[in-house]
Amino acid sequence: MRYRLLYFASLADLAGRSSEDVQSTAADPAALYAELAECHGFTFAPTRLRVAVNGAFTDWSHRLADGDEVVFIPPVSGG
Amino acid sequence: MRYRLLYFASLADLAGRSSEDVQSTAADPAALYAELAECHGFTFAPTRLRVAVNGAFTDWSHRLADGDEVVFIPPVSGG
Amino acid sequence: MSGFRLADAAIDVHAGLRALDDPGSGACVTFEGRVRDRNEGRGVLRLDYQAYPALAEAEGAAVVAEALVRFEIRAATAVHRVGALAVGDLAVWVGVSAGHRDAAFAACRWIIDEVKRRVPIWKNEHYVDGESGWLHPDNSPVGARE
Amino acid sequence: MSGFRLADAAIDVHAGLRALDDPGSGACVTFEGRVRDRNEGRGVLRLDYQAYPALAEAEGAAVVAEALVRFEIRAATAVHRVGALAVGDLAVWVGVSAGHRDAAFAACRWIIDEVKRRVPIWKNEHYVDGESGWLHPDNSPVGARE
Repeated sequence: MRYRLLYFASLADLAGRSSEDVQSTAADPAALYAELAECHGFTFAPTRLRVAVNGAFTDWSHRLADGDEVVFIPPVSGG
Repeated sequence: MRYRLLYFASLADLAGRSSEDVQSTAADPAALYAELAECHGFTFAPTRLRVAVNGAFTDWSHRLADGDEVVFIPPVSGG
Repeated sequence: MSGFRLADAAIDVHAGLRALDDPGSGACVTFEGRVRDRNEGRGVLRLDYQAYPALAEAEGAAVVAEALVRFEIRAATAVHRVGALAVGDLAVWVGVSAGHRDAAFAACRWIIDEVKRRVPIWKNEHYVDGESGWLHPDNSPVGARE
Repeated sequence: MSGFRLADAAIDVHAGLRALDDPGSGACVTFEGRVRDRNEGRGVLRLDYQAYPALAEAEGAAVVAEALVRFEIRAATAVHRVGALAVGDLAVWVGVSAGHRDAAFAACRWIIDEVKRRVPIWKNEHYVDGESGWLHPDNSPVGARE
């Protein structure tokens, strides 16, 4: 399936991009993150991240659909 | 002795004045308040008031001197 | 810039805030106390605040000075109106700046509580029904109706 | 008038305050978070804030909506800057109005804590020594230096 990825903060630095479209057989965010962490050298354990699909927080076993926008959210530091 | 009294809030309403000079043999604020409460119809028990002499809080047995400014402070309600 | 003052005209919140600015302050907490249109179910038209000025200023300054010792803050200011106020008018303003927000929140709250508890200022509420009266700290009327 | 927004230019505190005014509010508490000149002993030159805008706005709005349910308040607003900020610049502003001060203080504190904990915004600090890095919520650097 085709997914739209957005990257923020240190994940964007490591990926060297703020977004990308990927083809993947991953069916949930957990599998997709494992793939992308391998590819981009992400060091965060998934337990330190949150995941959002199509602009809403969801869980790591969320069933992904073709065309979904998927974002891995590093620990936030606003304020 | 001669004392300068200032009155605020409901004590000023009851006394019908915001200040007065009195001649009194009262030697401390406790005795002076008893005298003035009688005269002006003050209903506050001394335990509900604080007392200030010459612009500083003090206690009811403070030894008064001729010319002192004495103020009985009703429960405050600022803010 | 820290301190306490009585104000006989509208309090300038903007000037108060700017006086607290400094590059080491990450947090600033302010409290505004305004005249409400109701008190315990009674419609309020306006208020008069009366102060014993010399002692109010000394006691208010003591509150702020104590806050600067008690809390990890960099500056604190409190201003209290005296005179006639209408509904919506600012009656009291407290501003505290600090390195971090814990101290700023705690100190701001402490200062307004102490000002209300200790500083010789009295509120006379004028109600929609024509009555008026000096208030206790617990907001029940004092004086004539005791 | 309640809500949350991201701001890409200086936050207008005055407009925020005025939007909270209403005759039934006796208490207004505000929090200003500013860029400090130091963080944990390191000199700070400037910051960049990055947000995931769609989710930051939804999550910020959820925080404010929850505060309106949790606390006896009348209005609450939070604004967070994004982009490049200098030392002293206002990074986040929270304002809460309520009938009484207990709720105003509690809600203002709760909102800033939740915004910092939940809203997808990240801070990149640029230090006097030339280094820079994305921060964790506990203020230790993340990313390149992990």
